[in-house]
Amino acid sequence: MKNPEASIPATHPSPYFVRFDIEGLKRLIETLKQEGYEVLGPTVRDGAIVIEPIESVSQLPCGVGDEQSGGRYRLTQRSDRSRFGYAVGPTSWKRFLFPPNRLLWRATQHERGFSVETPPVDSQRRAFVGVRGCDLAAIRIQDRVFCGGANPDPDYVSRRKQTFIVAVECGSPVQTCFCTSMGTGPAIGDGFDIRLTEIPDGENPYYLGLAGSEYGAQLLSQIDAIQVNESEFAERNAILASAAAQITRHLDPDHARAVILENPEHSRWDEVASRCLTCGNCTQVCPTCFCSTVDDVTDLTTGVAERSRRWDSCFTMEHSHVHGGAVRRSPRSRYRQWLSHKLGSWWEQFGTAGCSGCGRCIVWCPVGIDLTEEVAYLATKRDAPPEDAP
Amino acid sequence: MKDLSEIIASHPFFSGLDSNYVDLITGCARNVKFSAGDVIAREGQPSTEFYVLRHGRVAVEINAPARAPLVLRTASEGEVVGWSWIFPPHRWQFDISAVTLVRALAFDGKCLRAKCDADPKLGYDMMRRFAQVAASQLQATRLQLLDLYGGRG
Amino acid sequence: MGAEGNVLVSVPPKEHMAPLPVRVLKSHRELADTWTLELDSGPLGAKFAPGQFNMLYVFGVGEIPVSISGDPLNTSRWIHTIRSVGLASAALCATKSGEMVGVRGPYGTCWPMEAAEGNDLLFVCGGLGLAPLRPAILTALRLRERYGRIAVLVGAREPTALLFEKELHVWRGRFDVQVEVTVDSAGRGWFGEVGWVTRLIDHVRFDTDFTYAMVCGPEIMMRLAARDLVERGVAAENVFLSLERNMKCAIALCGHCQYGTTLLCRDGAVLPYSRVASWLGIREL
Amino acid sequence: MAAAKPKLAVWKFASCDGCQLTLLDCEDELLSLTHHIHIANFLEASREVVPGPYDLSLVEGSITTNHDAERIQKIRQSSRFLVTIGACATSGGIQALKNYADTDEFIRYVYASPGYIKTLSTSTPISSHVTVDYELRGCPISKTQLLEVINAFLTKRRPAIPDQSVCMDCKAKGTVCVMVSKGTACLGPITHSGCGALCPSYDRGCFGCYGPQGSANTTGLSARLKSVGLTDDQLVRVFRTFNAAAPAFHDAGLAHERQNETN
Amino acid sequence: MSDKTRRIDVNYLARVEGEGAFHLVLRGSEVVDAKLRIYEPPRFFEAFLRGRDFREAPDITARICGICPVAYQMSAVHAMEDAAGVKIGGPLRELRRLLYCGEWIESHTLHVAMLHAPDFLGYESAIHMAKDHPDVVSRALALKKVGNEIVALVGGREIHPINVKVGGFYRVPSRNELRALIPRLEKAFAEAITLGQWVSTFDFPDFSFDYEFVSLRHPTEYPFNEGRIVSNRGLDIAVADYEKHFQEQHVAHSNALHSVRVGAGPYHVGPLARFALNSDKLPTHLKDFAKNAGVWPVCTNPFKSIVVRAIEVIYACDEALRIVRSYEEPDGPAVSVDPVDAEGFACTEAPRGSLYHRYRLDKGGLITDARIVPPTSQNQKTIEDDLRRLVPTMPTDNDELLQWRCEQAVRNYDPCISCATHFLRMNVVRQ
Repeated sequence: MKNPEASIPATHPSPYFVRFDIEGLKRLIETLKQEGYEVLGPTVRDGAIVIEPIESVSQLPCGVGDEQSGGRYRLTQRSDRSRFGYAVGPTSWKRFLFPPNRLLWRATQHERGFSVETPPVDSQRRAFVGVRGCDLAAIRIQDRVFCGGANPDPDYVSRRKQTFIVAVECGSPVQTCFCTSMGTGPAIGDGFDIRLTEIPDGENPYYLGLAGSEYGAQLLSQIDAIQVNESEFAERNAILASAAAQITRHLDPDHARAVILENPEHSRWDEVASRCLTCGNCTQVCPTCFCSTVDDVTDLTTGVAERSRRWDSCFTMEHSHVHGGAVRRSPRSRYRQWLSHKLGSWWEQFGTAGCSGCGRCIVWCPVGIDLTEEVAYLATKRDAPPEDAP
Repeated sequence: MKDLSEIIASHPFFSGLDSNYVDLITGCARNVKFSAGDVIAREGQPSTEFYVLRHGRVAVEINAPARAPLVLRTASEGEVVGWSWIFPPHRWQFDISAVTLVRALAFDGKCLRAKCDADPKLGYDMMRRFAQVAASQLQATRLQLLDLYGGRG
Repeated sequence: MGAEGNVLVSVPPKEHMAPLPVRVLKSHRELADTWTLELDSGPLGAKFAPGQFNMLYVFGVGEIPVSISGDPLNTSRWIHTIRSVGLASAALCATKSGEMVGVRGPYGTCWPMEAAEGNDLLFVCGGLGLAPLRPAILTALRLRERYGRIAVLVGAREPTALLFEKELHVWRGRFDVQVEVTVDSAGRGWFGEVGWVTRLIDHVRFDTDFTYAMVCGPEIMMRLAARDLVERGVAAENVFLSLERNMKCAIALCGHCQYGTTLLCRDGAVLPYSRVASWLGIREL
Repeated sequence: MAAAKPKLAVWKFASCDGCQLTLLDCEDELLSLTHHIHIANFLEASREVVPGPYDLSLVEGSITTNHDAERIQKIRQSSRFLVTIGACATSGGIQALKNYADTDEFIRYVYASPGYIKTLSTSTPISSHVTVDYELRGCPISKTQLLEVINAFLTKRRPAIPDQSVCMDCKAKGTVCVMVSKGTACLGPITHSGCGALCPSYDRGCFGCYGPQGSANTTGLSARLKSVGLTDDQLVRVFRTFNAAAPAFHDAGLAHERQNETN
Repeated sequence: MSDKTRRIDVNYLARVEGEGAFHLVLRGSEVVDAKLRIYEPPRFFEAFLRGRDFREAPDITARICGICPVAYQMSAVHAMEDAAGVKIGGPLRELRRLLYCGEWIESHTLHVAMLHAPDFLGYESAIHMAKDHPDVVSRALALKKVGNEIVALVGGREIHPINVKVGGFYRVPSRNELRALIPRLEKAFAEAITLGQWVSTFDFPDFSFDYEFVSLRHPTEYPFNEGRIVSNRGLDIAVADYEKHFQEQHVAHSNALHSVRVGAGPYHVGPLARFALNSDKLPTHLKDFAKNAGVWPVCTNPFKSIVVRAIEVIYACDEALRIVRSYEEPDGPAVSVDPVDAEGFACTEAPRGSLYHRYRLDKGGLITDARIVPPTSQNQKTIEDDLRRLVPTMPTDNDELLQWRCEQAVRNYDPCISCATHFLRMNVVRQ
């Protein structure tokens, strides 16, 4: 699913490529709301930039930056008034396409049996404002999971079709990012309705907007915008080049795939298990992790039984429960399962890597376990053959 | 009717045995026949023979008070029963009985031991064959003990 | 609308997770802890390939994957043989004819009946593993002329835990199939074999160059049986196993049934040994 | 019809009553529940005591006296299913802090006439004394989980109560991690979920009232907590609150106590 | 039957919190012995509080009682703040009152409708009562729920709230979150009045006694968290002087030790006491309500405590509405309180009466000494005295009625044995 366009910016500005300022952004959000979209965008809450329904451009973070490292996230003050001057936060877009909880069906008991009803699929239009390259790639990874098989998930499909994507290219990566390794950013090639590039420009940031769909073009045409000129285009390229240069973390997906699958008994798995809390945070913040489980509940008083789905994690013991107990009892085997799925077996299952390089699993791991580090370790320090062991 | 040494030479248990040795051990063998239900050996009795099965099935059993004898394993055509003849005190550890009509070659343990003592190469060959039988039976027993067939729903 | 072009599906899919309530036509006790349910398959019919499974739901209790043990030609009912081991399976076993259970399926891969044509067939079954193999055995016996030798090797805990005993007798009565049965332990009244199931492989003749083996039973048994078969010369890609992992959705959406690189509900449960051999030895995979 | 209603009993041992109060706090469900189950023995709510056997016994509190150790045996015998509710019953509760102290000294400190006080030197969970069919965690338990357990046992299914970390709930809720974003000490990663990840949503670190999750790596978390400034002395207290005697927390508490002594 | 000694043993006292029993020994209509016995096992809170950080006290002491955890948290934080010399005012103080309102509504309604009312109407429980009075019970449950909602919103959850902190709260609710309570509180207020009217119509035994009532008294408010400790016999002391004036005393006819006022004897804490000493602080409509209900300005019939409790529920709804309507978000959720080497005292008004906490802290903020006196241990002697006084007023030939009425008399105090047990200096009798 590598998108070559993502890392190589086009050489010439496209005719649908326009420039507008914060007023234009405001107008864009207003139009989306008028069109019946719930607009979801970044906003500051509880010391982080989260994604929530926003009413207006004023709720976007303004001049807020971030510092992120293994197990640590802090907001910072920027010297400009950028609205998108930070990297991805704790919220991933998956919660709006694949919500944490969903009722699957409800069965009602009657005289000689029961009948089953399914709730309608979600049909709310949603506009995602501020989708980064890594997150856009993550959405496409989940598209293949939920829509690509013989039995697509109806709710996901419906939500996905109702989603309007305003992607924003990333000019402020943090040290946990590795989108360049995964070919997902910081530039964005396709998969959006509108793509924005924010040029901070001190007090008055401006935006370069490119339409990626007819509807996107239609919306862009409704805001007061002018054609992007060569110098602005060069500015964009400079920002993206600088962003790419700031990304120091690396992971070679092809190499990782081989290394992980070849080393299921590596002692490194034990070492990482000594640190891993098996809390599941990495899987929950991951924009591609899709494991879910179901709960069957009944209500004695109404005779109604329900099945609902909720996010699960391969770090729980119950995830691998078969009659007689869990298959993956040790934390070692659960971390191995996660990493080998993410970077290895995902390829066999869905034809892509399961990782978009967003780095959330590193930041939001309470103890800062870093998958790129683990892969590097597995790659370079394979277990010595037993006879050489001390 | 086949010659005893031919029978021995063609039995899977002795496959690959040097023809000189086939002739040598033939002197210790005789043909035996048991009817279904016959007791071939009793636990604790001196083990003077072992049996190379040519036809039918025998059961290796253990007797417990107040319950029917438990069959620990069965052996059929091509297999061998009994290795107590090799080691002192040369007593049967279990009961052996015929489940069906059984035809077998019975080998005189004392006779064969003497030949093995005289020719360690033969002794080694015999020991290897019996060790393999013992090992595979031990492995199978372990698996049986696991009581694996639960839970497939 | 929006980014529709990016979505890979154009027709609104249905909720595959909702069970279809069906009537239990017959419930028959097979063994002390095992029942066979015959379920009305309704107007759509019970169309499945040998080796596939359904998700069965008991009202209010829960849902479990259960392999289909009926004859694929009989499309009027779903037939499932279930051992009572957990709450959901116990509830399924306890259902009476006339009651309703939920069904969705069939799911999963199937035994390679077509690929195996022209070959000798070895069915190696342990315990309840005979149930998922029964549709394959019935198919092979019906299309008898398409296969070489056929042997059914069955291992059980004890004589009273022998599934489909009557049917085994019937098969054994045919001249064109070899049925061998062994148990882990038995009393005096048992005139069959006592011993580990893979030992039966030595009792049957087959052409190792032209043999398909279909193995179903506890994972340890399948692992050892497959290894034995390969040691005897059967190609690893011709040995098929039916694996089991936790399963919630059965439609490759929930991630629970991962085994090695596969999703067992979609890529399995029937898989060639050649694909899984290296994983079978890995602990806690 | 009334005779066919399953019989529910509620029992109390050393505890604060909060977990059984949870049943009375089911304001919306209590009356309709009584149409379907017979509350046969629940002293906090009713004088009526219907003799056993009971289909489901909910047991609150820990065992701290010989008398109680005998009483729980009788309750077990008269109960088809026995479910322990709350931290006291599942892990000994806060009163298990006496397990780490000199009980006689405790008695002398609190009571004027120590001779009158008859108590065991330990507070132990119900499962140390009798077979328990299910343990519902929490200090206090959650109302929805209590209803779920009652519903599940009376319909003979598994309670839909996951054994997972508090973090799982925190993330599902969309709460920002207080440890990562603020450096607040939090037991969430190793604590059993069930509270709905309450404390982090109130800008506070989890303090473990649901006890350890199924595979709690206390050592891994302690290393992290030390990095945000906690000392061994403080870590002893962190692990010794409402589930001090739950095995994972017990071991962690002892480990830090030893390290504290060596420091 | 006159001279024969009889025993009335209620081995499992129902519809009270915790495990208690009472035993009466009668000779004719004379009470030879009356004991409220507590077999609830001890839990040693004061002992294991030593060595804990002062910030842990609100969470730990809440676990003394699941019925009134807010009271423990309030007494604990105020005692700690007293030690540190910090005084909390403004919205944070209001929020604490609001939290207490929630607990009063919840706990009082539970007692009035679910635990006590069945006594007056002859039911085994509220569940039995609901068969004949479904409306009363379901409305009372709805009222109780609003109390719980307040505690859950301000405190995080109904039982053992997590949001109470020395210095304030961990997070304060937004104005909108609080205002969302208004419609439900208005409805609750109306329901509380209905409940109060209903319980006023009960038949009350003609029984009263001139108790020494003890409660907090605040210059301007009906008391929750602050004030001086006063009595209707002229006691008027600062909270810090509590232990000089109250102590446990051994009484001849009982094995138990009881809290008494030094030089005065047994006393009475709880709604009747609070009402008697603070009814002037109630809003006019409640004064009128009390007059109509026949309890104004002082009520000395303990059986009528159910009416006074109901009045306090109305008050709590009223006060909660006032707070919610006028609430402005504070600058921060808490003020910082640093560890100090000092002693702190607090007494707050739990639903059942005054709850006293004292802590001695070292300079690192660790607790070195703790003393907690819950309301039920203070009332225990008075409860026994009530039993002793009540029996002679009853027909002696009907033990069943006698037992019922005695149980009711114990329940007049809404005793919380879970609380009491950990602190009562008394004999624990086992059956």
